[in-house]
Amino acid sequence: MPAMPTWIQLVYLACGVCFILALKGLSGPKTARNGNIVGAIAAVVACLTPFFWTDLHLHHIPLIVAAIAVGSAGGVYGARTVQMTQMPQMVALFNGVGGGAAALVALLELHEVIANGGNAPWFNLAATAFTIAVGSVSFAGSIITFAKLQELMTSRPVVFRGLPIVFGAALVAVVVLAVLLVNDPQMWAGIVLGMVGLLVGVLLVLPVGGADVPIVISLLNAFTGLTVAAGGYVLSNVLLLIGGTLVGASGTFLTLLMARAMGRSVTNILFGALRGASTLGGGEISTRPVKSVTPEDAAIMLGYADRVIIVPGYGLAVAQAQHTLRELVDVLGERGAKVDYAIHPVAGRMPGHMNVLLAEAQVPYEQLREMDQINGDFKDADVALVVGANDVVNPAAKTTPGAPIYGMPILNADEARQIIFMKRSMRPGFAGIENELLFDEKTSLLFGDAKDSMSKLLNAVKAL
Amino acid sequence: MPAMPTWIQLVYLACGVCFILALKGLSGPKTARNGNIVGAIAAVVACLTPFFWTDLHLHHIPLIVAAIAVGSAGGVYGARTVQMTQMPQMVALFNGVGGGAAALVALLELHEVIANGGNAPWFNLAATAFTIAVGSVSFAGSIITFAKLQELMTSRPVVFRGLPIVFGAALVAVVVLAVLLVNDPQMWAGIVLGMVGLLVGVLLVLPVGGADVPIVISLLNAFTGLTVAAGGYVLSNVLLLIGGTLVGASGTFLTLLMARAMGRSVTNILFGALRGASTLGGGEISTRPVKSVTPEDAAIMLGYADRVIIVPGYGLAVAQAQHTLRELVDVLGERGAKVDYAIHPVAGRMPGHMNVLLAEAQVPYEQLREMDQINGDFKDADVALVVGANDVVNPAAKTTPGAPIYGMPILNADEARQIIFMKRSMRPGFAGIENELLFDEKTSLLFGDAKDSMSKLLNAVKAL
Amino acid sequence: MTLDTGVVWLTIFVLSVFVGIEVISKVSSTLHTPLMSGANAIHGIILLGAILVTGTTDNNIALVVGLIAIVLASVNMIGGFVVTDRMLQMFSRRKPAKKQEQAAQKDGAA
Amino acid sequence: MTLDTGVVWLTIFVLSVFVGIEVISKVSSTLHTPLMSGANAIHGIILLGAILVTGTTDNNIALVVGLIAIVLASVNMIGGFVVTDRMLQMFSRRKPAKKQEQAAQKDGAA
Ligand SMILES: NC(=O)c1ccc[n+]([C@@H]2O[C@H](COP(=O)([O-])OP(=O)(O)OC[C@H]3O[C@@H](n4cnc5c(N)ncnc54)[C@H](OP(=O)(O)O)[C@@H]3O)[C@@H](O)[C@H]2O)c1
Ligand SMILES: NC(=O)c1ccc[n+]([C@@H]2O[C@H](COP(=O)([O-])OP(=O)(O)OC[C@H]3O[C@@H](n4cnc5c(N)ncnc54)[C@H](OP(=O)(O)O)[C@@H]3O)[C@@H](O)[C@H]2O)c1
Repeated sequence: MPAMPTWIQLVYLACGVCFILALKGLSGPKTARNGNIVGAIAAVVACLTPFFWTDLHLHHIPLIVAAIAVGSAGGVYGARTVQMTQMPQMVALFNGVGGGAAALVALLELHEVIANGGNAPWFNLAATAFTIAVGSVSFAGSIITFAKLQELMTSRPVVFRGLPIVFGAALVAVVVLAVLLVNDPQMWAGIVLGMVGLLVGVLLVLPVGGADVPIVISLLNAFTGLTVAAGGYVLSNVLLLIGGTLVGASGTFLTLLMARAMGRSVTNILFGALRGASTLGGGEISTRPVKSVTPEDAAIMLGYADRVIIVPGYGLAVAQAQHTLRELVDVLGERGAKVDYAIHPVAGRMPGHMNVLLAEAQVPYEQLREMDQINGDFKDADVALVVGANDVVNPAAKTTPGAPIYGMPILNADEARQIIFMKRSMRPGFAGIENELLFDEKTSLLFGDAKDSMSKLLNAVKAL
Repeated sequence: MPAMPTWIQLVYLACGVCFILALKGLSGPKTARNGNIVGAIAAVVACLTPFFWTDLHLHHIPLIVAAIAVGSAGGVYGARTVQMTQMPQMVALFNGVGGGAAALVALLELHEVIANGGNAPWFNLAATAFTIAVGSVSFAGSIITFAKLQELMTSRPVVFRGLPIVFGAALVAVVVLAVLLVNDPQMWAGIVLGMVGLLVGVLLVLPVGGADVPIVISLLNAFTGLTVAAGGYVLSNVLLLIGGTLVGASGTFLTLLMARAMGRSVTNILFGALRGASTLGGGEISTRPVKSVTPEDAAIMLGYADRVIIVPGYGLAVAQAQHTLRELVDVLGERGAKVDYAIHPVAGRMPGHMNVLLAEAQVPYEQLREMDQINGDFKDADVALVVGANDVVNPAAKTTPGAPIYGMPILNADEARQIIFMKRSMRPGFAGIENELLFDEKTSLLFGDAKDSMSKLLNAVKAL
Repeated sequence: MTLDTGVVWLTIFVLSVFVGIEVISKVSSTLHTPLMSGANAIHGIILLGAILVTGTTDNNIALVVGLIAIVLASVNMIGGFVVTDRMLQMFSRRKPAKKQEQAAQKDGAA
Repeated sequence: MTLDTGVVWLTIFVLSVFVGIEVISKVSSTLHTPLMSGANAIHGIILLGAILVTGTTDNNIALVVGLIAIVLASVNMIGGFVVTDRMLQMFSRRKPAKKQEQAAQKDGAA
């Protein structure tokens, strides 16, 4: 490539600043949308520069434009049609293709280096190898993640005998190939490195249980960021370096934040299954007696309550019952009750996911209350209606030091005068431990798929 | 200078990271001291590198070491002996000498450039001119600030007829000289530029009133940071660039934060006097009747109160009454009263200054309450004891839209059952406006120098 | 220039790490999902790299690989920004509420 | 290296500006004074520059000016860190309190 004109360097710097402003904007509720738009504009502007960089003599312009058009059309289609409940898999997919693109770009750059005699500084080649390997890991890992969440395959941890050994061997192969590549750049080594990277990605994500997948998505997102940063170094492109690093750093930070909010460690999530510890709920179904109620009984409890707090969770998202729930809340509101939603930070399938789902169901913002705001109100609530949530109200987090969720802050649903649980069975939640609250004498269980029972409940309340 | 060895570049980068960590540490109560130490170690390590950079063939080592020893001894002596009340002038002085050093370094670099034929890129010369000019402004401005606060000169705004014209002319001269320097580097132009810079610094600070000086100190601090950053560019030294920029950016941000906490704008502070608006209290002494009490009367009010809130302010610092105050609080505590200090963010002579003063007087941390924490408690207080504070309890900030402090958050001393004001006269506070609270029927005034009346009050309480 | 090329890149990298972490360290958990998705879109800037390598190659296989990379990167970048905007739009749309709500209710939320 | 020297410095400058602002944006007002004084000490790093120019000059006047700069910069740097530490020491010293307090009281606070 010819020397980069100063104006392009300055444009890239400006775009880098826009990316910073975009992230900053995205982290505040009022500025989020503008932040995203600023980032998008900067990205588009940056991608236009090659077409105006005359010394570059860009070839294949029609093909490139066509490829961009195809990709954009696909992206926009996906982005427009995806269900909000499927957001985690969408993010995973977008992330994966980004990682794949980075790996391919690095392979092409390797090809270029070899064509020019293979005399690149060792650090450049190391960065190339890093981009190829980690980009492939990110691609394959994200695709598996997607398949798990989209239920194209089982979401249970997939472990087979010898997995740790295969995984270890693949990691060794990555290192060996990378060293080879640095010493003597060869195309075959790059391609094999990419393929082993794919294998590592698959093996990394297979043993992770469905509920842990969001953490993995966030981690792979950070990986892709670092890959793009390394790609920026390889291509001597400062914007890729800045943009990729920003995402890598903030993504890593966000991953740790999430893991802490769930009371888990990232290594435990990633390697727990390899070490034999199951990361999905054990599924031990309790046979202790519980109080089960009909939708009609539940409707009476709700219909005559003055203060109701809804605790939505993972199961609500799975059942897609949020729209019906919102209708129920409206009806209760019309009957004079004060109703709020208590949002736990890790309720749902990814952090903050409940907020998106309830926003989609057009639940007014004022009814959504964050954990810290609402936790004091439960003691004055007549009914806490727990819909498809479990771990986020499990008192074991406070009382049982050995429990996997011990230390995770929970919603104090146990302080409400009555608790109604809507779930399908006595199976435990993601953490795989019994929820003492289910056996509390204040608790009534309304069994059935959340969407189903919710419509019955709604009708019963309307009939009161 | 010869090419910089890679290890030195990496050391500088590591030191830059330490500066970031230092600032980060300094902004949290638990990490502050370690943060400062990390910064200090990095600075010392960085300053040792020239002695180990063999290709540099550093000359005059004994002289340099001696100069460092002299400067360090002076710095340590000043730092060890300064009274906490004099902290603003100490910061100003240290800041000023830093700015001066930067200006001198830039002059020397200019000399070097000229000796080598004067062929430097224009941007380098512009940065040199910037460093010389702004460094001088910072030096002279800080010295005047020091003199004002140390009462080596009047702390009232000094304005003379034609000041705006002289100031404007000096600014024009700076620009002209800088342009000259960039076009044709000449030593005389640099020296004159420095001298005009000194003049600008003096003229900038002279018209600023004593109470506004802290803002100016903070601003000059940021200026010096930027000067050092520009110096880093001139010397091609990345550590100076990073360190200086960090201080420049955070200092500017801090200045705006402070100005906002005082409900003022920075331009208004700097140029208010030039435009004719006085920035120091008008000093109009009210003749409206007030209730004045003797120390004995005040002692009775305090001695039998169950809940007392102390509001310390600027006058407490001036009078250095904080140690006696602490004794009084201890005695009241022994008598069974619950006593707290309410700390307004801009009470004292610089932001956060009250905290330092009371820490020095060994007031236990638990007794210090920030504005937001304590404001709800005033309504339950038997006595609010206002010591040398005025504007920070002036209800005009809430009630009088035209007042200069309108919109500044204040301490709700007016909600206490009784208010005792310790001040010397009926003169208004810094903002120069009457304080309606002085005339409130719940208010008693205890006139006299705070230290004086405080000892009397202490003895009277002990005698109860 | 007194700095080695490698050190320059390292410096920019290190500073970007700090910016990346500090800038989002105050995010509320409400915004975790859109933030993740927006950050995801930002690394779609690999599209720029893909365009540059594809447009400067003369090898046919490389061209094909490059075009695939461009397609993938465009999906990441454009899709990411669009889906983030769609989510954030939902957040802002519900503020006025009430009237729209009742309208939506009549439409019948299935 | 595809970057111009000027752009490199500009990039480092811009990133440092963001770091500088973000890193202190959560500071509580309690710490304003020590933060200001600590930041002040950091720009004392001009001492490094002063040493470099002074140690590489052969001109006598320049030497004298350089030595003055070194003295000034050392005052800034060393004095700044020491006084900041002194302040922060006071902050931490008072936590255990009570007993020390009464001792200090007997010494008689003048
Ligand atoms: N949000 C995140 O970022 C994130 C990421 C990873 C992991 N996690 C973890 O996920 C858990 C989230 O807690 P949570 O309380 O929301 O969920 P949970 O503890 O996993 O409980 C979900 C409950 O929903 C019920 N459920 C599932 N499908 C349902 C359906 N169609 N209809 C009705 N009920 C249904 C399940 O019981 P039945 O099977 O009996 O119906 C289960 O008890 C936490 O442990 C958290 O650490 C969260
Ligand atoms: N902290 C900062 O960063 C900062 C910086 C710049 C400006 N300011 C401004 O300074 C003001 C601070 O408010 P404040 O309430 O603390 O102070 P203030 O409003 O200036 O009032 C100080 C009071 O102390 C009295 N006083 C002065 N010397 C005294 C002595 N030796 N003994 C007894 N009393 C004495 C004065 O009254 P007499 O003259 O009658 O004794 C005056 O009323 C605010 O307006 C703030 O905006 C603060």
